[in-house]
Amino acid sequence: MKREFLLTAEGVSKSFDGFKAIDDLNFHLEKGELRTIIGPNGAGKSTFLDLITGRTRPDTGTIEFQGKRLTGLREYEIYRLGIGRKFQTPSVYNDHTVYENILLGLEGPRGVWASLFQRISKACDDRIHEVLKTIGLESKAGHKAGSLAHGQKQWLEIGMLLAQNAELLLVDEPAAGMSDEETAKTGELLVSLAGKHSLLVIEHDMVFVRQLGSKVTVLHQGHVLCEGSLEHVQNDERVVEVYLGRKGKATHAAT
Amino acid sequence: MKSQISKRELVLGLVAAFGLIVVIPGLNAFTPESSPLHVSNFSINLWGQYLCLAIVAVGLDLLWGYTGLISLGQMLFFSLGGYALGMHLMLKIGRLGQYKSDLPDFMVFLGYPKLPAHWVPFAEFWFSALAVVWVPGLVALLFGYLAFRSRIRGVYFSILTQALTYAACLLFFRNELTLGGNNGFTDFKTLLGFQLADPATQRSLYIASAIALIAAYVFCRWLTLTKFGKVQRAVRDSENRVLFSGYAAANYKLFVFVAAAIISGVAGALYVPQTGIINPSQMEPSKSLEAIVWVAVGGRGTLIGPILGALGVNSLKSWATQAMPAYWPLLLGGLFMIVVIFAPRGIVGLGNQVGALLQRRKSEKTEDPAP
Amino acid sequence: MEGVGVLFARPLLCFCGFINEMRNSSVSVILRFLAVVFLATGTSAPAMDQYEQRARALFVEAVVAPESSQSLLLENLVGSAHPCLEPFLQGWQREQIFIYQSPEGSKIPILKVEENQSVRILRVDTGEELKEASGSLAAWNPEWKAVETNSKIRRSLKNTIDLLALGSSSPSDRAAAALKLGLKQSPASLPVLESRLSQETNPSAKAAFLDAIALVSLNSENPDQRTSALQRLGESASLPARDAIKRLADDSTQPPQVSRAAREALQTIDTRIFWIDFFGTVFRGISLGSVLLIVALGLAITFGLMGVINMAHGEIMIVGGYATFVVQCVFGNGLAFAPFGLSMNIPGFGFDPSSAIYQSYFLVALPVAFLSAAATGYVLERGVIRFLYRRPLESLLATWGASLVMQQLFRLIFGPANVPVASPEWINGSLNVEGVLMNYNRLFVIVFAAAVVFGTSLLLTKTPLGLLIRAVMQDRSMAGCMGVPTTKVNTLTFSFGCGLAGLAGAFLSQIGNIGPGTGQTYIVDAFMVVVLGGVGSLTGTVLSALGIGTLDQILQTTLRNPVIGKVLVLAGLIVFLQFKPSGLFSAKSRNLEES
Amino acid sequence: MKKFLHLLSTAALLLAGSLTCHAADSGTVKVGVLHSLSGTMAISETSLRDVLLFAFDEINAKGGVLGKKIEPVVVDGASNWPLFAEKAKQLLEVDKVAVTFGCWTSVSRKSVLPVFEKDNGLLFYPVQYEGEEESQNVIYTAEAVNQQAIPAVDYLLADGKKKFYLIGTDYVYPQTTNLVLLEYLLSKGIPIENIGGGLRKDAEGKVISAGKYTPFGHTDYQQIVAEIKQFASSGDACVINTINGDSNVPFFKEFAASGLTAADCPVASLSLSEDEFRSLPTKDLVGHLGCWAYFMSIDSKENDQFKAAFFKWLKSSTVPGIEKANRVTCSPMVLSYDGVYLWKAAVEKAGSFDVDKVRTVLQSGTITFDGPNGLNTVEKNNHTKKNVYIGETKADGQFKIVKEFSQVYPQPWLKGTFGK
Repeated sequence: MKREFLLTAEGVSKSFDGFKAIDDLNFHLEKGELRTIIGPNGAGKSTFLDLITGRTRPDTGTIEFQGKRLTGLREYEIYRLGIGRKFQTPSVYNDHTVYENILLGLEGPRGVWASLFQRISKACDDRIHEVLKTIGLESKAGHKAGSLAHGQKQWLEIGMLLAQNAELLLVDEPAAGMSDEETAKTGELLVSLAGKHSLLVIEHDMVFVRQLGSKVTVLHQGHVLCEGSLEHVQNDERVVEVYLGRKGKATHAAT
Repeated sequence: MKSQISKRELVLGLVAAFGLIVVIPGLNAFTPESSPLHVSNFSINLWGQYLCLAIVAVGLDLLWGYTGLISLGQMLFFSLGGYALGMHLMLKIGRLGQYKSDLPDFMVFLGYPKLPAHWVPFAEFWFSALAVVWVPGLVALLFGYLAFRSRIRGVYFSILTQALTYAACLLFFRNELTLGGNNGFTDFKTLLGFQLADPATQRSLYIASAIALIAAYVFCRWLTLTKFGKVQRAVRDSENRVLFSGYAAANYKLFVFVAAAIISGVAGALYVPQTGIINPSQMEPSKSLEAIVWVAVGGRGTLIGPILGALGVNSLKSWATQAMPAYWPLLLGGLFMIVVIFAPRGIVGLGNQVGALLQRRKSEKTEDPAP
Repeated sequence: MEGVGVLFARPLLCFCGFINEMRNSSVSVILRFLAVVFLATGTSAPAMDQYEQRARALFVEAVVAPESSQSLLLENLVGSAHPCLEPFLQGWQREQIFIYQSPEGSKIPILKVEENQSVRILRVDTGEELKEASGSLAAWNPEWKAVETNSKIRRSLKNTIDLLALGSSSPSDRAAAALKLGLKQSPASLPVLESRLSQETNPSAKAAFLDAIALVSLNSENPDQRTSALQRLGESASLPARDAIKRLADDSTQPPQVSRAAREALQTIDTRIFWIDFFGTVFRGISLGSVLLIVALGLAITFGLMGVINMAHGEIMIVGGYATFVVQCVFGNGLAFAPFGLSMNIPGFGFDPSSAIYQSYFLVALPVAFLSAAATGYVLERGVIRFLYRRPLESLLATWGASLVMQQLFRLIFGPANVPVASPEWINGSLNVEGVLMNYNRLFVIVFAAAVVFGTSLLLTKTPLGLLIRAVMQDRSMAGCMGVPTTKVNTLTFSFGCGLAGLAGAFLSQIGNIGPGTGQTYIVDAFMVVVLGGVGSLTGTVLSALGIGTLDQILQTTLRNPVIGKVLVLAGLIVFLQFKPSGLFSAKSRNLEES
Repeated sequence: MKKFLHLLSTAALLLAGSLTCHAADSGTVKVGVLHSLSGTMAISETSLRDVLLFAFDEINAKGGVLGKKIEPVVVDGASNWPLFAEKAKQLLEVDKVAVTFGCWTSVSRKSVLPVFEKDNGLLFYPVQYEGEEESQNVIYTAEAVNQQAIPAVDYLLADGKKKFYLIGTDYVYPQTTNLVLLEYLLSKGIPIENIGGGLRKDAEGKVISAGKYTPFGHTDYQQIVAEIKQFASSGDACVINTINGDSNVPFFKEFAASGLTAADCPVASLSLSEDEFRSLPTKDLVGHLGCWAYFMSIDSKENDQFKAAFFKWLKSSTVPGIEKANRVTCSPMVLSYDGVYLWKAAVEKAGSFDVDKVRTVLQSGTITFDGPNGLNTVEKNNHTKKNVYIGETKADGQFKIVKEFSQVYPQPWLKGTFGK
């Protein structure tokens, strides 16, 4: 009998103008698991997130979340099932204050009418400040998000995910453009979230991946190359071929 | 725009409202013509019309300034509102028309034997008053639903709204639509039993327009205070993020679009009895573009801007079409180009122009490139 | 006497050129024929035979008679008409017959024949050139008063010419003449027709004569004759006869076999009409589509490729139109106009309107239109649009302002009225395929559109410039990094798009009017075409243009209403975009998905 | 605070703007000119302004009216109908003009009508129109349907035409005119199937619209011309054309291109005068018919004087942006001109500018003016009796007069008068 997964992708393919971004991808994520996806550029990492979050639709295959079929749902519907996403390039509302950004992310009713008559309760306010504390932007609550530094925007976006309190967090290159120290903090944060939430992290920075110390999935040309602990993966010769192989060739050329 | 109402803003608002609703009509009613303070019936009527146009501008700003949707078909809803009330006014002419007939004149000389069925209920004021709201609302709802659900946005949305009003314009020009064709409706006599020719009636219409304008302003201002307002501006700035924060952006847009349409519809209904005519030329695409000019010149994204824009540009027009007809279009066009290029925030925004520009540059870097 | 023929031939030949002016090509052919005849007989021309003399005499009598009795005299002339009168009858129709008061005071009617530069004066009575007493050729004298005509006289003239046309050399003209005569349905014309028929050799003309005779005998007392006539007309499915047949079909007093025959004939004719309408509609659809295509092509570049919403597109088109107008004037007698109140004057070459060189002004106008529009586009791009590449919506607004300004500038320069652009003769007239009319100007538009599209796609795909353009349009910043001079390319592309618009304008001047507001009438359609076609796809633009055009025409015929069709098309478009929000053909890629 | 100051200052400014004071100096009388000097109708209406200003100068040069010089107040309707109403209000309520000359399109007239009736103003309307109207505040110097369309049809009938194709722009003038013509043609024994363009019937089968209608600025006449070609194939056909302005160019180009000529199928155009010909390729129109109360080619002393004086005036005119090159005169211009003199005559007879007094005199049927178009008489029904001419277009954009109906009595109410 087949185990219950939080997120399962089976036989998913997607191509743009003939270019196969995702090719017969099979992927399973357990509840509460923290998973890191690595892979060279164009391996289809971001496209995979697009497919999960409904930004694009797969040509073939199915994606299920808690047994619910995601394919065909619209972004906000998928979100409401409990899937939050942080983009590769930080996307926050530059014209809104940091506080408002979190407020917009905050879990709760999303309907038009609700938004018209909803008041900001004490509880919400506390929750927002709590989140702001966790991401260390409390001092900037009143500032426009547009005025934040790149790293801070990343944090803010993560903050919005926290506020949303989603079941599954899709985090695309959270550490990009962060100082080592910030990166470390981000790592801790993500690790601490695992268990309560399930996380799917896409990352290049191997140091960061090691810090996460999670199970790793290597994507290559749109399908899973191999899966396992970081060590296991790094010793897999196909991976070496894909990653280091090039380097190897390069060194040959050099000599 | 600040998300709290400051005391000062409140006071100023009340003063302005008082000035518009009480003082000016008062000057018209209770001062002798000779006195320098006197406001002539002519200017009251003219102002009434401007205020109606200002209402449209406010609605348009709600769309453009706050939601980032440029509708090039706003005057369509204005006209629909106008027609809805116009039908009532036509029926109220009764036997006072050229033909002394129960039918509206144009039906007589187009040889209609009796009133078409869809005209009948408009004899009731309440019915057409409702129609003023639901007809534009419904059209906006249908079009908006189709447009937003298939993610038509940006320039595509603008072009489609233009096509919509253009198509409507062609349609209303047809006489077989039984809406007066090119002549439209005119020669109105009474509204709710009051003689439209009577200065008092015109004054009341002016006051009604002023109240409507302030109501529209208050509504939009309130909207900006709610969470809705925040989502609305979020949609404008980064729609994708909104979607991935679980908001059905389409519904929010639809709400705003319909609201703006209804606002315009009401404006149209108030406008018609004051100008005394409604016809399809109001739906010509250029008319809606003019409305855009008011907002752009006044300053979008601020609610006071569009009002000033509408009043300013129109009084300028009134003056220029007389003083320098040959150069008026040059003036309007040139003014518009300059504003769009160098003062995207309009006259109101001129102050913090530089800052705004820098802001814009930054934000665009991160935004998705719209095709 | 030998020279006479030649003498005639020249003016007559040059006539043909001149007559081409009127869209009555049959006439010109007749004249060519006559000219040839005269050349042939010229060598051995006997003295004018008595028929010719009589004909001329009668004609002169008619010319000098008071206006009231002129048409009557002309009717008498019909019986004894003679080919030699052809040019003079034609001349009178166009008020080219004048009265020359000879020194001895007698009125001599003369015909004024304008050759490219010189003027020749022919005596009506002799057909020879008018000579002074001295014997030298008389010079043209503007004092001479033209013999006026009115529609009544022109009709009589026409009848005479028609009758003469029965003997024309071109079968098609003989056929046309026969039918005209037949439609009059006067028994009097039967003998003429029958005698002609007996001599007729050309099958199609024969058929026409038979139809004509049948038409006439529809009125005969003998029902059998009527029936056979009906059957005849049914077989030939003659369109002109329809009314006459219908009359019989509706006439209840007719004996049964007649009315049956009538109904059957009507049946066959109506089916033919149906097919004519059908193919006609398709053709017109394609031609309208081509117009839309030409109009939208420029947009497909500026909007489709560059993402600039140029609301002044229509006005830029009209720049091309005005350029065409100016070129035409320069070929003609120049142009006097008052830009901003100060009067200006552009001198012209003063070519004769009928001359081939004048006729070819349009070919010169095309490049001029392209360049002037492109130049305007250059200014617009440098002055306005370059500030707005990042703000497409605002480019829309600013360019609308520009369009207002341009419209008013047109008014101030060329005046508020439309400017008259006369189409060259060679795109007038129409091709008749089995009753389906294809106007040359429409055929021209189709060919023209095809050529322009072809050229554009070549430029975009095969030339280095095209490569650059596409590179920049795909990704400005990237191309910039790769050292592509993006600003230059932007300007070039935009100017090129505007140039195409200019061509469109030059073209519109041939089928529509050119005025300050003309641009507005096309702008919405143009945008629709591009949006429907899918941004950045030439193929899409072509298909959507042709599609919209044909659909529009089909709806127009089926709904018998020129507007509802247009409205439905617009509505249908909005619905269509539901299913394909990015148009028929859209360059599908992640970039677009993100927007 | 700034915003509010903005508001106040604008408000003040606007008030000031609309509160211009109007102390008309006693030596002059204010007269309104209400035409579109911009927008689509400017093409036609600007000429009317010109001729009116000319008439005023002419009169002022001869000492004015009742010793007062005419002071024209020119306003621009901008082809925008609500604006027409606004400007009319301004003329009557702010400038307090004694009389107004203006309007071209029916819709502009209809939009100002309530204003004139409310403020009891006096409007002289100079352009051929559909009739079915008789306001106490309007003097119609224009051709009524029986002074233009009917004579044209009579001429064509006399010319042996048996089939009539009706085509027009879709607005009230063509619609109404064609309905009248339909009744008239039927009464003349033309079978209904010989009237082309299509009929629209209501539920009861009553014809409510005859003819083919295209919107303003329509450009694609292929389909329609093809239809006409078929319609005319059996001979003796003609077209009654009430297409307005611009659209005539594509129509006639298509018409000519499809090989139809004035000889096979003449087009009688009711909205094309010499002034429009300036912007038409007239060679496509040679032989086609026009029908007006005035042609520039009328050969009379008055007309020659009028033309000479007008062109002289144009040369010296200082009106900004006025066209001086290749100008012509046409019926609406001359009927405007007549209007001015008819008003002058009435005022002088009444000895007052008072609208009511002037109206009574005008309606006495005794006010006449012998203008460039012959004798004009204001009848009791506020319309004028005048000559009607039929002309054939010539390549030089002039008309050759082929028939004259002298002193036709105006009948604005024609519908239903011909019976079946």
